[in-house]
Amino acid sequence: MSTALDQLFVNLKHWVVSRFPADWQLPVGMLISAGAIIVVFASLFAITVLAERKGLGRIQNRPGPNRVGPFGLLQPLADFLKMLTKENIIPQAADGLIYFLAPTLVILPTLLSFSVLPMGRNMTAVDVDAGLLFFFAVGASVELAVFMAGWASRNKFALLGAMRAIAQMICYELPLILSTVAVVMVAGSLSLSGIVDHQAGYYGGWLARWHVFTPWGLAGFLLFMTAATAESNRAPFDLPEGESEIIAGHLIEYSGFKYALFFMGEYFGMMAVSGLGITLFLGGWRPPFAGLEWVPTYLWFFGKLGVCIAVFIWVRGTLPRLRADQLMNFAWKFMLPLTLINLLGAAAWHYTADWSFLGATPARWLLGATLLGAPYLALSRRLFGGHGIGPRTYRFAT
Amino acid sequence: MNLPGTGIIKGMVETARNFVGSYHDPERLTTIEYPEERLTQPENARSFPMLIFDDDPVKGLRCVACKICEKECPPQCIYIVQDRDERGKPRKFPRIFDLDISVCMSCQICVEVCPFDSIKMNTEFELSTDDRFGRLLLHRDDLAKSNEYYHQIHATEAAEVDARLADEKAKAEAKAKPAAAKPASPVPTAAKAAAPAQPAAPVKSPAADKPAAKPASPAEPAAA
Amino acid sequence: MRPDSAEPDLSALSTGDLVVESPAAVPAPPPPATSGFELTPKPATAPDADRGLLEVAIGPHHPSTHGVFRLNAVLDGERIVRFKPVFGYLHRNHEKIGENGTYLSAMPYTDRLDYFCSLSNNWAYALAVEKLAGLAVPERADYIRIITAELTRIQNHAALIGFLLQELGAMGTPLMYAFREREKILDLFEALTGARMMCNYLRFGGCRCDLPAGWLEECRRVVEGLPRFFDEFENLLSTNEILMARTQGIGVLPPELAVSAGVTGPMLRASGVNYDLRKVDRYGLYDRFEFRVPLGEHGDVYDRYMVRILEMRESAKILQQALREVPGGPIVDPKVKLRNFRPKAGEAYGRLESPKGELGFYLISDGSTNPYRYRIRPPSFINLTILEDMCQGLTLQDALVILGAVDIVMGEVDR
Amino acid sequence: MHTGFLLLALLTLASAGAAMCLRNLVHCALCVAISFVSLAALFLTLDAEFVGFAQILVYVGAVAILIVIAILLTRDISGHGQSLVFKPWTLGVGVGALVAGSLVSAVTSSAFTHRELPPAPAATVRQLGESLMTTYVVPLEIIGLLLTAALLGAVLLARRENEGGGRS
Repeated sequence: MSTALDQLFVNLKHWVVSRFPADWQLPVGMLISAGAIIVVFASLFAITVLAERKGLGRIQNRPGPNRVGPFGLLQPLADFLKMLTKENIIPQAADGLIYFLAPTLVILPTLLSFSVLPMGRNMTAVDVDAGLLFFFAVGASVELAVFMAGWASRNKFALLGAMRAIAQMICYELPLILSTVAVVMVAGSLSLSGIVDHQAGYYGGWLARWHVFTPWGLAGFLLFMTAATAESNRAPFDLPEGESEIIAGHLIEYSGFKYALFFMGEYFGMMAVSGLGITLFLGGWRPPFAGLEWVPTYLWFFGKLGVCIAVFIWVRGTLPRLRADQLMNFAWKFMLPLTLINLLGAAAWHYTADWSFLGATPARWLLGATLLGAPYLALSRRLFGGHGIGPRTYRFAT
Repeated sequence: MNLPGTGIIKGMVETARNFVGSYHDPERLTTIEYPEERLTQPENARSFPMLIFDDDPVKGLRCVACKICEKECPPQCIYIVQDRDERGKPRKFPRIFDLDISVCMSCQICVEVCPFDSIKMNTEFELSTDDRFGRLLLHRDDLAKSNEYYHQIHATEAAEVDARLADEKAKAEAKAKPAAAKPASPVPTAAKAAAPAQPAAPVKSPAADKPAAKPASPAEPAAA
Repeated sequence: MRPDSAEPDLSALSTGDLVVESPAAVPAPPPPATSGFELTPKPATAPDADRGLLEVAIGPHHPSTHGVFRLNAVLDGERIVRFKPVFGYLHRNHEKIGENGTYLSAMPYTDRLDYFCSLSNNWAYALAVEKLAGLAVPERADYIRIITAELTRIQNHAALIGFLLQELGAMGTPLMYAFREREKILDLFEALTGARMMCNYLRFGGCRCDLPAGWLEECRRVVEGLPRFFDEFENLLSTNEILMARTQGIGVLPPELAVSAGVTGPMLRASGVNYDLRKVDRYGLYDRFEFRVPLGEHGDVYDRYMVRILEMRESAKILQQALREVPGGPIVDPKVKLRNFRPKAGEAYGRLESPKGELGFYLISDGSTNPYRYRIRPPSFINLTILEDMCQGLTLQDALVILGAVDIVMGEVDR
Repeated sequence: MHTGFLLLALLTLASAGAAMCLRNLVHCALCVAISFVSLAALFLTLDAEFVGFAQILVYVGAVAILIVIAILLTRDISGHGQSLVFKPWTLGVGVGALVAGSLVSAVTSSAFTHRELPPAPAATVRQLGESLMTTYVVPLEIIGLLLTAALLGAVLLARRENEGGGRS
């Protein structure tokens, strides 16, 4: 029963595909997968936007959108209609073709990157051998699209935003990729399903063997999500859009549906990197504890995705934005060294796996914690203390 | 220095507390769903001026067109024309009393300077309109509000005003007695003097909160 | 700045230990520009025009300019080369209107100067007129004035910090918390004065109306809740690493420059200069209350932020004391005529510590019902004049944060 | 397969040509990016997944962006610049023909083209990694060193130019 439910969508696809003649089966299967990805993630986008607006509202002690439909649930629909019917303004000086192409180029790679994510048992649209590499390869072209948008708008703010976006994305791509290298090293595979399979089984018979439950995995996950936040231009790394300085950066001249596409691209990017983080560190579609296998695997994946997005929203509601040079400093002087050290941590964990004396596990944890904690402290001290940054005391005159 | 990152964690805890709090703590979720829910306005609340009448929306107007408010109004948003009778003699009554609420800044100075307790502040605030001249330039009959309405929106203040007017009237009568058999004063003054006595009686004829549909105004013959 | 200013002693103001000063030894107000300090030298005209600098007009419509205000920035990458504030978009001829109306009719216009702090503006104007006409204010009225002015200070500072964090990119969360508390204070104002922002409450020689029944209890309830709000604010912000990194060492204003430029208010105190008119002038009944004046050391944006937080805490203390002991009695000098108010010929300068700095009204009377000259010393405007000096060599992001920490309201800057 | 190859080859060539001929520098850079992508696609049609993805990651994600940034930083981007085609074009064509001729002759004369094609290798990534880390570890390290040196040099150059301007 549980497997039937788990494999429901897989079997459904097989059933539909088998109705077609043999020559057509491959393209039809692809189309079905692509359609499913688009439908699922587009609706997830709508839910996320609503959840973000509601969640931010609640964080800020206000109810959030609550006028359209019951509890404001139809708000995404209203937004969609508004975006669709708004006037599409193209600045006179804009570079028409590039201005037009940029939004599509933002959407395309993120949608492509969903195709390699294993969203459930046997639910990977295209199980590529070098899936991780594919993910980063397509993700890299988003930068070009952002630049195109900023440049083609012929607006100074847009150009500033585009420059910021490119600098930021290039800087954070390094820690993003390097933090995944530890996983690749341990799992010995670039295939995302292979990495998920590597996280099968349970520690002590109850706790899943997710990578996040190891010292290097925990550090790697945090580093990865931080870099992912920057990579998807979310607060506190939302400098390219910094609405208080350069208004909306590369989006400033976009309106109507093109703007909606950018918006969608940002959310898709957030979901894609969250999905990758789940796959690499949170066991993909695997349950966290033994005895929960009866829950369909795709529910685990999307549940974890929901949690990740909630954290993104929470962070956005709390933190102010960094400055451009601090962003770079953070990437090069903090994130990058830590990701490199994390490789050592992963190696240490890997090579101490055969320790079997009493208290081996705490000892391994201690080793990992010191290996990562000490550089963390030293680096962050340097980052803040180097500029004399810290809490202050004040004097009073009476 | 604390462990780096604690400040961010502290902030995150604070926002989480507010997130949860906004679901059960009315101190945190202070939003009022406006058209459905309304706050009761405090007694002192004010929006734009109105003219108080007793009994009749036109004849009962307390305004005597003395033009003090017109003169004192800082943005000069009041325009008054005194009524005249057939022979051209001025009557203590405003033929025109226009108030441009797109200019008015609700400062309440007209209320303070009015010696006749005639102009008071309304609390009506849902005045948005797409008709700038039709609906934002209020005329005498739009401005006229009954004394009951005044009691409804500013109970304490209105009671004070009524007491004071009654007091003044009593004094005036006491003064008038020695003067004895002098002929009755002109009609509008009499109307005004008689008026304050009325509000003492709590229930009144249905003079209504809103200006009546426009009964034949005494101003009209004069204007003709 | 002040006609009767004593000999300045800057070194005592800016450095060294602060001692409890007796009223006689109150630090003198800032001196005129004889102290030899000059504003930061700036590149005169573009010597490097060919280097491809980017000229950006920030504003008049921009989310961070606090109204219609333009900043002509010349950027080298993101770094600021020149930064010129351009204002006047909201000029309303306030001073001339004041001269053309009666003394009373200028009162509602003062609400619209710094529309966050109408009650302090009212008080500053009333102070000037009372000085001009030699009016005494009943004790109860002074208490009410202090209570409303301190409430105003709290809501202004809270809202300002919210706006500052908005500029720092904090998605409006601190702003919403600030507005949540500000609503409570505005409700109090509405119950007392009838309006939430344009209060027009003070009159020469007192207040317009007495406290409504139950107002004091409500006010006490609100004031009791304030420390909780301050704690929440500080938990959320004060030790946040990003906020500290963004604001510490940014927009440093040395005390000498601050004094030379005539900067006042929390900005001056953040630079370490002990100058608070509530202590210096002791107008109203401020010498009856116990409160301290927080002073910064670095003069950067973080100090400006923290000085405001600490000032709010001190204001809450003043409020607690004042609310304990509001005396009875009349609320207005009965001799004051509402109409035909004609102070005798002369001049007067009334000033007070408004939330933004020294707000002063200078009046000359020729004995008629209208002031002959009506002049305002707007703190926002004078604090804004050194914006470019503070922004030299920083990035555009920093510049807008510095602007946010100056605390300007365009209604007051442009008048 | 054949038509796919033809289309991709045409796209590669056309975008490369456009990159040379277009007047607007940013357009040129974008055309270079297109040719990179289509080159990557060509690799993919040869089942060389790793190389194809690496091509996109490195060339589109990094090199194209770098070119774009370099253009932005150094040039007037208004698009009124001159054509990039080298003026004495006969010389250019001559050099091009020379290079092409030598390449063609080298390829045709080598034994490689006359050999039977080996079957497509499986598990390419692992093999690639293993051979990089064992057989070719010295060249790999040397290349790494070289690139690091180049990077440091670039940083140094940029530093010197930027001296006197602001913090960090």
